[in-house]
Amino acid sequence: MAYTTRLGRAGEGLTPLLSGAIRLALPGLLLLAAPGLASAQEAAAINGGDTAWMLISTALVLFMTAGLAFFYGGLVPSKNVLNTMMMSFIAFGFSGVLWAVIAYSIAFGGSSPYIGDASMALLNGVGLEASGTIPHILFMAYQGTFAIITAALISGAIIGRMKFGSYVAFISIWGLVVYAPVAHWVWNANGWLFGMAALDFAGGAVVHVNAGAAALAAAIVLGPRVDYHRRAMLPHNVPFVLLGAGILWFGWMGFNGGSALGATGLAALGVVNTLLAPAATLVVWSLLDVMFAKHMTAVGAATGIVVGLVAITPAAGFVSPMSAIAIGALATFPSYFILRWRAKSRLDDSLDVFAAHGVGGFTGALLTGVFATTALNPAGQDGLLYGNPRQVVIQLIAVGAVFIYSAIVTVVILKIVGAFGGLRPSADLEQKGMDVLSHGEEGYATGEGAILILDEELNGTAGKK
Amino acid sequence: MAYTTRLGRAGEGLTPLLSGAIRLALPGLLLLAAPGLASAQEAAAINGGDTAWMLISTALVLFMTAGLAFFYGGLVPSKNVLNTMMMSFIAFGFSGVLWAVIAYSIAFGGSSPYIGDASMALLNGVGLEASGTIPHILFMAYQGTFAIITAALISGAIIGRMKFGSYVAFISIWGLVVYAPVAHWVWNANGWLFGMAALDFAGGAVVHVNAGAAALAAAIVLGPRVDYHRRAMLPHNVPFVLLGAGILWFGWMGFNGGSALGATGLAALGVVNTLLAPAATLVVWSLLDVMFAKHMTAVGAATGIVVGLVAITPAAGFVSPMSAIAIGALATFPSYFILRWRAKSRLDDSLDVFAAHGVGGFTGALLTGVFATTALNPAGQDGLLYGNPRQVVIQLIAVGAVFIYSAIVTVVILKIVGAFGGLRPSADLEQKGMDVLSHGEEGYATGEGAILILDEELNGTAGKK
Amino acid sequence: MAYTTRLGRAGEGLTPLLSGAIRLALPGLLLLAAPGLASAQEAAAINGGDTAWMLISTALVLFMTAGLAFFYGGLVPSKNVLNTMMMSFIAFGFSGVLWAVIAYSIAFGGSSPYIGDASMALLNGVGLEASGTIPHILFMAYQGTFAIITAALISGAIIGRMKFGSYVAFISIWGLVVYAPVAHWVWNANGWLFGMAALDFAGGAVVHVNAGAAALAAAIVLGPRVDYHRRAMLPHNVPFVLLGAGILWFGWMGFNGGSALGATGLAALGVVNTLLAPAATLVVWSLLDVMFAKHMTAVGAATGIVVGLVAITPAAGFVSPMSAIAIGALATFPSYFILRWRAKSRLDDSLDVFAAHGVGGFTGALLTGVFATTALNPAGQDGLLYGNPRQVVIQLIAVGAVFIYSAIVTVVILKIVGAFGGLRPSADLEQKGMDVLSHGEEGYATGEGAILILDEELNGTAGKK
Amino acid sequence: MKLIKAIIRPEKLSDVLKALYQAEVRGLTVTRVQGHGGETEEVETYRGMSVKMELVEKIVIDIGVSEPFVDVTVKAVMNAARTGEVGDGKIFVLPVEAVHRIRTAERDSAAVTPVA
Amino acid sequence: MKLIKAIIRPEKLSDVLKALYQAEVRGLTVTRVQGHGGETEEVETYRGMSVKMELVEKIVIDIGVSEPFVDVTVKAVMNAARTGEVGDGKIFVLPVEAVHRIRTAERDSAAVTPVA
Amino acid sequence: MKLIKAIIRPEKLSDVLKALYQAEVRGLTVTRVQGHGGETEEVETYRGMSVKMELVEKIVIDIGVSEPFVDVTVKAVMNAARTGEVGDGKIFVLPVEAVHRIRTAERDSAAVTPVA
Ligand SMILES: Nc1ncnc2c1ncn2[C@@H]1O[C@H](COP(=O)(O)OP(=O)(O)O)[C@@H](O)[C@H]1O
Ligand SMILES: Nc1ncnc2c1ncn2[C@@H]1O[C@H](COP(=O)(O)OP(=O)(O)O)[C@@H](O)[C@H]1O
Ligand SMILES: Nc1ncnc2c1ncn2[C@@H]1O[C@H](COP(=O)(O)OP(=O)(O)O)[C@@H](O)[C@H]1O
Repeated sequence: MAYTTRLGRAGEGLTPLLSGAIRLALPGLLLLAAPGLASAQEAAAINGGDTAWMLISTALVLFMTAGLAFFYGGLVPSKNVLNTMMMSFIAFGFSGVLWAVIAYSIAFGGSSPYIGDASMALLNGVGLEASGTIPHILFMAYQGTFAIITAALISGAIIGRMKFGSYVAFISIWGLVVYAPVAHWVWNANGWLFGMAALDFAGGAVVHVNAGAAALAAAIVLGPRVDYHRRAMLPHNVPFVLLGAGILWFGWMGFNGGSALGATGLAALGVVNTLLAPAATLVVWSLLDVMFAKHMTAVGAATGIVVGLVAITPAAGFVSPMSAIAIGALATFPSYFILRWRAKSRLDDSLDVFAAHGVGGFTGALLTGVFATTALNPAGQDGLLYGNPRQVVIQLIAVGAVFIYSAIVTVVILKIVGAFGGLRPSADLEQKGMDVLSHGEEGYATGEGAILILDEELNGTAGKK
Repeated sequence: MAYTTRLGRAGEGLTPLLSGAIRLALPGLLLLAAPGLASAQEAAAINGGDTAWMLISTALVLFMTAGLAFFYGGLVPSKNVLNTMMMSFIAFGFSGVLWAVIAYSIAFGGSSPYIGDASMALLNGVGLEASGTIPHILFMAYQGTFAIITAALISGAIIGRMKFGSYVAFISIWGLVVYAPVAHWVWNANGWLFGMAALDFAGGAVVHVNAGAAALAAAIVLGPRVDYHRRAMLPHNVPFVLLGAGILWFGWMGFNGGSALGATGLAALGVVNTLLAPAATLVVWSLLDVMFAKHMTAVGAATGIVVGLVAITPAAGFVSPMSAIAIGALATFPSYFILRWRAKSRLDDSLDVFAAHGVGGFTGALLTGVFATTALNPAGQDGLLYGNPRQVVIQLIAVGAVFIYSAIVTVVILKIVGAFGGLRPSADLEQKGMDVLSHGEEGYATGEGAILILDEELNGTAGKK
Repeated sequence: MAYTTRLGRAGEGLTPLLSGAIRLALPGLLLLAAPGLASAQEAAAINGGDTAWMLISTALVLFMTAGLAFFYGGLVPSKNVLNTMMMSFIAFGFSGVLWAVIAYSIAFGGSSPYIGDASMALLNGVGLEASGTIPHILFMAYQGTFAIITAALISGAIIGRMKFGSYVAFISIWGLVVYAPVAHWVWNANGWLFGMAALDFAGGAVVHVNAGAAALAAAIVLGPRVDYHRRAMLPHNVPFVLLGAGILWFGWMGFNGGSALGATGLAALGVVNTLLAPAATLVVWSLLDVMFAKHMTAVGAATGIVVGLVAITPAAGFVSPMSAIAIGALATFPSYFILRWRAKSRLDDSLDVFAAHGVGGFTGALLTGVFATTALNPAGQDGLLYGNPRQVVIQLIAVGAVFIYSAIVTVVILKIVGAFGGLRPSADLEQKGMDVLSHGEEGYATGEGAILILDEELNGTAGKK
Repeated sequence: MKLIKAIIRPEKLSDVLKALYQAEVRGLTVTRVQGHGGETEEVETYRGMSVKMELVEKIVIDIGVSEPFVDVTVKAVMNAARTGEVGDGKIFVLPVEAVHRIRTAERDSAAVTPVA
Repeated sequence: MKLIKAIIRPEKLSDVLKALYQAEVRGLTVTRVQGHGGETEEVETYRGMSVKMELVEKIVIDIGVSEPFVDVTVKAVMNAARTGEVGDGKIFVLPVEAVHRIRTAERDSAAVTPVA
Repeated sequence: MKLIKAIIRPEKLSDVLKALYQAEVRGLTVTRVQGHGGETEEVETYRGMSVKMELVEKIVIDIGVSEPFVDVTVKAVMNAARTGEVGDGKIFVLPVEAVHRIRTAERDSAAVTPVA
């Protein structure tokens, strides 16, 4: 599509035209090593401005997962705060290492439309050479930060009731068999959704619909917490929720802006839309809150910001700023009402990952097919409003395929992991809280009545336990 | 002035010379579209390094408003923490959307010396074309983050005692009739203060004196909280105050450094001065604290850092690093003592927005007129120490005009808003705390005795309420 | 070594080759002003992309010290939270101002192999001219942020039991007589360790071994807290510890990536390694925690991340990403077990600065000598695995020299400061907590029973006290 | 008049409150406390330092009742708070000489009878 | 000896403390608690989940006094803590068998008389 | 049965707990409180506003014991909690009419005897 012809027509002036739909193809192409392309690549030297922006974008997306830990951690009771935060932090380790070891190659290697290969396992052949206009390893690391946060996002659905070891095993496997292949479909030049010209600038489908589907599946497989609907689960620290939302918004500038893979007009478009869309969502969400909750709530404001960020993610590099405001405003409604329904339903998706990320990403992807315009991004597509209704269908197929695959495979993985280690702790332990029981710590210890013990004692006591 | 002649003398090597006094003129000029200039503009292509720096600077200034929410939120009792933080967060939404819709055009459009026009309403004509060396929309967004935080700054004067709906209405109107015109005066090529060659690199007058004046006016119009001087208002979470100060300092690098509008020597000067000036203020503030409070206080350290950041804002791109240290040190005194006096006065500017931002910005603007040198920034002016005493007078006129206009119009807006929705909640509600009453939430809920209710019940109870 | 010859062979294409071992030489060389070099310097113009990256890197490293305040502050009881956080924040002021006044010149001035001179005191001759490809003042400021955090790191060893004034005096002097000279040894072109071609990309020796040695010495000189081993010291806010770890990791991207002094492939290598090494440490640390603490602990995760960041610091620009994973994994063991031993020992290095930074930096420096390869960084050296066992010895000499010098001089400074102001408060005051006693504040005041007083009363009461 | 002081498990609070409303008890005061008794102690580890937690989170409910209400109240709490595991808690019944309702200056049983 | 246990509104604490000092009461102990009584309950909403808050923040003041002081103390609290709205709280007067001052091992009334 | 209410310094808690175990006292309940007495008050300053802190952190230990245990318990606390400085605290001994162990419905002394 667009891109290859473009390259055919000389690899010149590539960066400004890079689009979500094509950008991630580059490393893939590198491996194809079709001579013509290869040389075109060699031609493209590393650009300082682009590299500077991608360096900081990588740091920004990394920081987002810490922000997510606070967004989630503030929403749970204090007895579960560490368990909740650790579910995000541990992804830095396991998902991060696995990405370099093999997942990157599964996502961006190979020429199959469905899955990559092991050609770049252990970062084989991933060095300082240019991928587009930035070093290839930087591209790899930037993508790695996406893999980390996507895994962490799922945890919101099952916080406070999953064995930690099983959780770690689950997200590790999930990153390899769900995230990496889905990224391959959408972002690799050979991916089948990529081939359909589905638009997903920064991961509306790959990250958010994907995580939302996995969250929904996980919430159903694990079932509700023991006292669900018997006892209210209140946020123990709303300022932490706001801190998380603030860090997420800040980092999302690198998430959406960095998806231009350079310090280009496209990156500017991504950043501007990432500023305006959530602002619009925040306004509409607040007004809905006044109507339905009688107040503008702080938790609502934080939630609205995240929903707006999710919704603009697939569109950020394809739509105009005023369209971004429209997308942010429109995307509020489905998430808001599904979230309200969920609270009363039997579905204990505890932190509403499905309503915020699944539904938000879905809405955003569809609206991308409505508002996209090649006037701003020639390498993208025109949407419904610009005379191309077909794009909406393509978008629907893309998110639908990702949703179904992610949900089904998530169930399978959880069943397998459950068969080995089990998924849930005993009911009474769950009620006492996960922090002490699965981490041996308290979030806010006062030290009263805490007696230091020597190791021999410890083993004694531990035995008693 | 300087700038046009400069352009006359060929538009070459513009970026390194861009200065606070001229930089923001560019978009305005774009609209004037005087052919000579226009072509000079077309000539100036988008620069990757400059764009990279402005992308991250936009993200940094956005992050500052979240930091402000913590700086303010930590200083209030826990019963008001969410109300206080929401006063910052809600500005993201309303001020952010309004900026794109119309305020940007009011600030940077038109050719009148006093106010812009609607030529860029709905971002009409604001696209990916170059403004200076960065995309025009990026310039618009960067300026938008300034509008957001300026509105949020005001809230510190009236926290814990203003109806939230009226507050939202107030800052929305204020952004249109106070912030935007004042920005036009100072930063638009046709602005009357700009024409006087008043120096305001990153918003000492536009942001800080402006917010400080509005805060003073608001504190007077609303009057003191019900138990002012009867009951001490203690900071419920000083670590949050330090977190806010840390985030503000971090973000301020983009606030002052980004005001160079490029990754230039001028940006470096801005960043270096933004590092050194607050460091000097922190040292002097701590020593004054030892003398007057018998201890180096943490709240004092956080306050000192902010005062130093405010003071260097107008000067950052015009003075040498050693001058920055001098400005930071000198600016400590007026703010420190006015803040001490205020605590004992009848003026309930609860979080001392006037003392920190109004006075700090005033001092900084004057000292800019003292220490500025064209040796470092040829597009700036020389100050008193460099043989140009007149500059001090110009600075005085600039901050004076901004202060008077902002204070008066703020009073008018509040009177009008008050006439519709009222400004203050009933005294007993105010004492119970704003979080539960105007947001229906607690900052730190324990969940004890919290009973889940179905909607029908809810309406029942709510009726009772 | 490598570098000068390189410059001999035309100063062109310098940036991509800049390495930790040579980069910091530039300003030093500027002063040598050997005509050939000087002109080579003039030749090297300021580069926008490089400057953009260094601007944000400076902001990132500045932010790290705020992160450190939370990492440390969360680990202490709430009665000491402000005192602990202030020990980091006050470094912004005193260490920051002193850096510009004289320390920068001591570190990077002069031609002696052991110490700089006063040639750049008061930033004399430090202006907008290029140092490498960025403005000289920016280089100065970037280095200043390192001096600030290194001083703050030491505080972890003595929190909760040092007179604040004496602490301020200590770190101020320490920055001049320990940090600056050590930086000169390692990073100035004339430094004796630099001359030995010791590799320290971003400060494994200069920052971490240096701070670790000072911490060990300080812990011994001050002795254990009064109730050490009688009463458990529990972290009062583990989420703060995780916040600190998150901010540190985020900022460390500028710490290690920025040490390339440009937006180059080398910076990308630094950032990628800074992502992967701590990820590996986090994995191994968690597994060790399961074996020895029976749980994956959150405090352990945060600690592991920091240890991994420390270990990769000296190596970041010299080793491959897979080597970074190896270094991160291997560096876990010594720190983990020394930390466990320390907890039971007589050594009250309260927050384990020695185990995390001293030992972690030591391990990292040695492993740099094992894994370094000129294939990725021609200006570096080959390590043991690449046929140059000698490098390990050089690394050993470097860290050994830094450790011994830092430890000895730290003892001397503390003895002198102690002779004047004393080091420890009285035992009962220490037990009551440092916040109220040395800062006159509480971290989390509730306001119950707080009575406002007028100044005359105050003096009265204070007298009584 | 008596003051009933019930020490219970935090996770049982909602059940106990429900039971008390059914027993027509309308006024009570709740305090978060920490208790020590026969329960096995948790062990926590922070950076290699292990601590035994000798105190467990508990809740105290203070209820002022007039004689006739004592037994029903005690029974209500007892049944609602029981799990059968060590750690269920205790109920203390203390004598009271006088009770005043601050709002109305009513005394004794009048002071604790439901408002509505 | 008696132990006076007053449950009051948090916002009234400073007034009550002032009143007690004027009544020459020098020693007391304050506890943050949550109460349930006749007050209408706040409703809070978090992400579409509505909860009724059945407990309201209150403060308990414990004051050990010798007989002669009982009435003045009760009166002082009663007047300072009253707003007239439901929720003002209660005062319980409990009998005490012995009071010891830890510092001096003094007993009973001696143990509670002002130090100065 | 008696209820011993000891108000002590927070920093003395661990010592008192130790002393109580040695005195064979196995069950107790701890509450964080704030006290006012003869101690000199701290002055804190926030942004030029100075406040006198009239309340000091204290800990209350409630111990239900049968008559024979009263004296040993009081003594144990008294010795362990004393520093000799103003602020050491008080011990109140209150009469108790009944004690119930929720888990077993045992009454009075049976309800407070160690489980093991
Ligand atoms: N003698 C006592 N005095 C005061 N409180 C007590 C006493 N004994 C137990 N408690 C409280 O009751 C709680 C449960 O007591 P415990 O002995 O552990 O279980 P059980 O009552 O089921 O035997 C303790 O945590 C403590 O708070
Ligand atoms: N019977 C009781 N036992 C213990 N505490 C009570 C009792 N009744 C009321 N309280 C306490 O007094 C507070 C106020 O009581 P409430 O009935 O709401 O108002 P009022 O005392 O004005 O009628 C309650 O929140 C609760 O803390
Ligand atoms: N009359 C009293 N009633 C209740 N608590 C008291 C009383 N007097 C003192 N206390 C408590 O005991 C603590 C110490 O008392 P204080 O008079 O300061 O020292 P001392 O007991 O050594 O004379 C106070 O902080 C308060 O909590």
